[in-house]
Amino acid sequence: MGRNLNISQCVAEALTLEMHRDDRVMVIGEDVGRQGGVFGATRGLHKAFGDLRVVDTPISETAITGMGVGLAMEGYRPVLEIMFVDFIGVCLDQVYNAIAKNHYMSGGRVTMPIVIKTAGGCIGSGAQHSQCLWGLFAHLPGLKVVAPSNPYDAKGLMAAAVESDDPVIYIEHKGLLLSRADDFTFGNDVPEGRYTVPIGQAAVIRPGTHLTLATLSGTVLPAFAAAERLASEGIDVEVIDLRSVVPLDVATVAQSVEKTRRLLVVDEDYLSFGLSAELVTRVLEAGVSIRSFSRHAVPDVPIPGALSLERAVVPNQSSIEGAIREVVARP
Amino acid sequence: MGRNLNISQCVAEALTLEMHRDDRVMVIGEDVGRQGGVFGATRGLHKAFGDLRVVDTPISETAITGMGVGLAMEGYRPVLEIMFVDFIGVCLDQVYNAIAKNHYMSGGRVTMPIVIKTAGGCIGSGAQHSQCLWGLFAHLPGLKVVAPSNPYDAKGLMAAAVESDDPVIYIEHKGLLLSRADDFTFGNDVPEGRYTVPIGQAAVIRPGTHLTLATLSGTVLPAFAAAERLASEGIDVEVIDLRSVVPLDVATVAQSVEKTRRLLVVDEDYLSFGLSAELVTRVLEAGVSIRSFSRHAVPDVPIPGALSLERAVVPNQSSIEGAIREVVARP
Amino acid sequence: MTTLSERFGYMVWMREFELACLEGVPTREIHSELHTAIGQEAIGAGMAGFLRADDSLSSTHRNHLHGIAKGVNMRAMLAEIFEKETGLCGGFGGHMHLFDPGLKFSTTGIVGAGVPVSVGHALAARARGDDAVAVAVVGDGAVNTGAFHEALNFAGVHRLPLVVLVENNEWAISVPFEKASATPTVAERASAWACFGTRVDGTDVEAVADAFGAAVERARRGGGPSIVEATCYRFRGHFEGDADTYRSEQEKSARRALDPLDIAARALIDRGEASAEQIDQRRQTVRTAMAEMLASVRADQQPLPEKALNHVFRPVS
Amino acid sequence: MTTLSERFGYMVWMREFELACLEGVPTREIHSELHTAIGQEAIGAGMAGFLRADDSLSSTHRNHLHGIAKGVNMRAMLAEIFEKETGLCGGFGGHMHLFDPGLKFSTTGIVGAGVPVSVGHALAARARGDDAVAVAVVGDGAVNTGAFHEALNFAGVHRLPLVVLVENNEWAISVPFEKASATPTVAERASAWACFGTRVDGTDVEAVADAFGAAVERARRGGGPSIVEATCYRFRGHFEGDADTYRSEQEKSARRALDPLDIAARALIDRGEASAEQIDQRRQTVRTAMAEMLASVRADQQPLPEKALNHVFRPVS
Ligand SMILES: Cc1ncc(C[n+]2csc(CCOP(=O)(O)OP(=O)(O)O)c2C)c(N)n1
Ligand SMILES: Cc1ncc(C[n+]2csc(CCOP(=O)(O)OP(=O)(O)O)c2C)c(N)n1
Ligand SMILES: [Mg+2]
Ligand SMILES: [Mg+2]
Repeated sequence: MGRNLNISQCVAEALTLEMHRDDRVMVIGEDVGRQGGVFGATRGLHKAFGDLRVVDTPISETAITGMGVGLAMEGYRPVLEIMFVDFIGVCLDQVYNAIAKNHYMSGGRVTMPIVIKTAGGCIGSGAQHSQCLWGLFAHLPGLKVVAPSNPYDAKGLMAAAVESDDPVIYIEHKGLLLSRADDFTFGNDVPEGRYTVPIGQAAVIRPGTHLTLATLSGTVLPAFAAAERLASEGIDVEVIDLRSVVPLDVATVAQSVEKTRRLLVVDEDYLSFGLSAELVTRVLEAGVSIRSFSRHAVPDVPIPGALSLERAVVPNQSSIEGAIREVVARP
Repeated sequence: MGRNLNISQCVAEALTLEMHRDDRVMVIGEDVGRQGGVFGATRGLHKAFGDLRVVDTPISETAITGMGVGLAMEGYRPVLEIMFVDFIGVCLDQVYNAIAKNHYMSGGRVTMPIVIKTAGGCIGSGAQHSQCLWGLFAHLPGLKVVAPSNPYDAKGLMAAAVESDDPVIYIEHKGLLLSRADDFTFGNDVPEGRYTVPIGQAAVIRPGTHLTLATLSGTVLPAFAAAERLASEGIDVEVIDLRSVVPLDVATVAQSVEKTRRLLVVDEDYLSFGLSAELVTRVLEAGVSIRSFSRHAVPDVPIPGALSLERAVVPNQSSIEGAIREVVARP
Repeated sequence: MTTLSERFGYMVWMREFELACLEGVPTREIHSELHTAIGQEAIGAGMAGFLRADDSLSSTHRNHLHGIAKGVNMRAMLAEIFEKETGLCGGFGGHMHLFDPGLKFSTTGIVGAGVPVSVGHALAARARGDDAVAVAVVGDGAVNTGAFHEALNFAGVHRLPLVVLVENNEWAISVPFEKASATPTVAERASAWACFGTRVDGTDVEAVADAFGAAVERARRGGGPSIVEATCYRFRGHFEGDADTYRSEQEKSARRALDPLDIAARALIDRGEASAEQIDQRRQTVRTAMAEMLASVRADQQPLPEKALNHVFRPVS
Repeated sequence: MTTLSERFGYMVWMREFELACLEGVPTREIHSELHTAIGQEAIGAGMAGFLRADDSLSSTHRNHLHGIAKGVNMRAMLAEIFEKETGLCGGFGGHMHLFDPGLKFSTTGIVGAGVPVSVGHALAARARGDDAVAVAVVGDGAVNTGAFHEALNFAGVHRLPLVVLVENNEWAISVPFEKASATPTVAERASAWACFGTRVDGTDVEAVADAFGAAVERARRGGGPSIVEATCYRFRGHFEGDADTYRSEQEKSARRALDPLDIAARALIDRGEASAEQIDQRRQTVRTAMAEMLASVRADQQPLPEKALNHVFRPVS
């Protein structure tokens, strides 16, 4: 184990390695430079690579994302930071009408090797600073979408995202960024050197036989804890960390459900028209027969301000345990 | 039948009646005034209600939607036009972080009786002018989403949208706006007076026993035609026009599938993380057992420019016929 | 007219309000990143008294003082910030999302997003044909957002009764104004939107009041939109928990020495309107009152979890 | 230096290119709303000759002339507009989405969205440390978008080598410029972003060339960003099919009388650089060449339907 890095440090380490490896990589965003990111995930980059490659910007997300398009057309590989994913609404146009589509619209002639690095997840900041929104990006063709749950993946998926010739939305979880490797029972051994975690591959975090629980990002840890807890009651849950939303690793989930026949999707994003229904549907389309399935996600409600309300709508260990029990108890 | 209005005229008629009924209704957007809308859906309003209630704006969608928020807080009922739904990316922030959430964030104290009137659908204009995107709005809590398929609903849903105290995204289909009532075999009798079509209620357009085909907006007409065509081959399709995406009328679809045991969702929006999976999942969650289901939608690809490519990815009557045949042929 | 003494009173309440908020952070009663405006009280207090109930005010993530200036019930604000069901929004909003529809007061956590909202308020006044004024307060960081431009341009075209008050505290989190703005001041940009533009010392409550009052008056008379830029400094980190290493200790201590409350107090004393003791006493009185308010708010309940699904849509009648 | 005669040549090609495009509309070979720039040729031709291959150019929905000015292969453009697999983008783009990466030319159908893209190009020049220049062409309607403001501000802060050429044809679809812009001109706004600003008669190809050339030169020398506003008029509706009733017949015929091609031709004749017959002959020659190009493009295939799923992502290697 050794290095007890927090996730922000893993991200910064990945970016440092990528910037050393490829001098076309630039990092652009608010507070990414001198401050090293509001969560520290770009710390050290400005010092190491200077003003020309690490650019602090005004609060101008449309400029940030639009510049990414121009830079990509010049052969650069921009990593663009949108501080909180909630802010994507001011610049989604550049993201889905240009970054996501220019490769297609140009008949493959233009590439958009762009990473949009952003932070999602609930840490008590109310409706405008707590969203996940991977379901929103995933609906829009041309974007890959990843959301790591642990230190190892945070570093490896960032390397893979920067290396990708396709645009990648990289969604950190604010609640995890300051967690240290030792807080994790999985993905806690982070090599110093460069490595990648392949985009589009889920990981079985815990094998089990009674139920397949698929989730990602900030809810992997409480899902894992819930599974461990219920193991003592004889409920044996297979926990899958999806890691990527696009491409979605349906095969791994389908294979698991072949065995367990039960599927629970836990999603910190909104319930409807998002990840959970897509995954259930795709597993069924894969021809797997499911005895029962369930979705546990934010019940189509903005994230409320007060902690008492927030707890009522955001999946946590105890609510996940409840959801597991409910599915397993079904005939 | 009598009045052979086109759908734009139906929309304009609805807005006229609403503005007469309630002087808090305002219409704001690009080219909505003197020009009466690029598709004519606001024709006559400026003349009838003047500069103060019908406002032509600069190309400033963030201002348009943001002003809507302020106007709503002043007790007005703004109808905001975003010319093509594709442009929502420049102002989604105001839509999902303010319009959709202010009622919730204020603990119910503030209401946002706002209609966002916009045009979607494919008419050959390529990747940035052809999207539907109802799946995107539907993922974001706090927004109702409707997309009429015929003249009667176009008028009645607009009246219901303006009357609603909740924000409503009203998505016209560009390919339908200039279609006349006589082009339709359903919803073609448009009363002169005011009436509403309830938001959240699907309509069974054609009863059938072998398959439930659920769709909305521009694909209802070709789906209906496909069903009629296949009837001669002994395939009896029940066609449901969902009309609203949020709230989704799962009950009507579930009831139909109870009978047919087969479900085909046809969606001109992108396939994944959208309407089709949500509907399949909800029908299953309603406890209906489905013998087989299928989704026919834009296969996660931007809408291409050339007609030959566009036809390959956007559902049309013949591709819908193929999809019906495929599902019905399954064991 | 509001006197300097009255404005000083506002400043004291504002300071004490922010100090009360700070108490909720280490105790985790406030479980999100709190933004205080300690050091910027001369701006909030400079606004006070000019706005009627039917004038509107949209504010930002750093919004408490603006709410106080607009006359929003302080206890309800404090309770919202402390996540209580007695809060201004029943605990649904949180400290970045304060709404008082009766006073046409609202805030947003999205930088720049309030300005178009205020333009909507201004357009409402135009539609009604009355003389209500719309005010938007933003930070210096907001002036480079697209929302700011679109909103001001629209207000300029229609000569709307809009006042945009820019609290230029020189920093947007870690990014200094001069690295974010193409122009050295915000005020000089005003003509791009056919606005009147002015820049004042935002630690001088009377200077702010003069400039803001004049802009409101101009808007009310039909004279069109204004930008009032008030220079200031935030004494604390961007939010509670911000290590604030991007600003030098030297800069911070130099600027904190220019405390707007002290500046106003000194002016009162110099003018013979109050003695140092009276000043102390006034501050003490408010401190006591604020402590009582805080204690009372703390005794309130958090909202009931089972209410969390309310208010997404209006109840079906 | 490009001579007036050469610029006239560009204008003729540009006009004939647009006329060729028009032929595809009634036949439905072009199945979307075509935007032509007939009447605005003096601007396109005024740009020609100043840009190197490594300079970039981003354009709009009304983009054909800019592509020609940048040196994009005309046949490939025409084929893309006619939805052929031989098109610049293999038929995937369509007429609003032209990309020539080798020439750093791109377009967008989203008003205003090209300006930040050009700032990215300019930032690349800065990062490389070379003297490439980034040009964005936009219409008068685009100057009121948030994208325009954010992009120009960033360019102003960093003194980037950016030239924004605004084709002010007085209308954004049906909305006249004076009802959309808070200022009577775009150029006067330039100082808000620390840009150089100038306004020229965009029917005078040499005036455009002088202003545009100077701006490019300034950017290349490190003199920072400029806005060049060129006044003009679009002779046809916003798109083919637009009833164009919002502009009075009187206005339209008066403005169409100021045909930039005629203006340039007259200047050539006045200066004794060409006779009326020579002018006619040049136009006729280009017309014939264009007709041949069109015929040849028409013979090309539409892209194969089975390719429609390509290019969403890069092929997995
Ligand atoms: C659109 C958007 N981008 C980024 C942020 C994150 N953010 C919150 S406050 C802030 C700085 C604001 O600076 P300024 O406007 O000067 O206000 P101050 O905090 O100095 O009062 C930033 C970048 C945001 N909330 N919204
Ligand atoms: C963000 C956005 N809003 C609206 C539109 C619809 N639209 C296309 S062109 C146009 C008018 C553009 O006017 P201008 O910039 O003056 O260019 P012109 O057409 O006059 O050349 C509009 C409103 C769009 N494409 N993008
Ligand atoms: Mg600031
Ligand atoms: Mg124009």
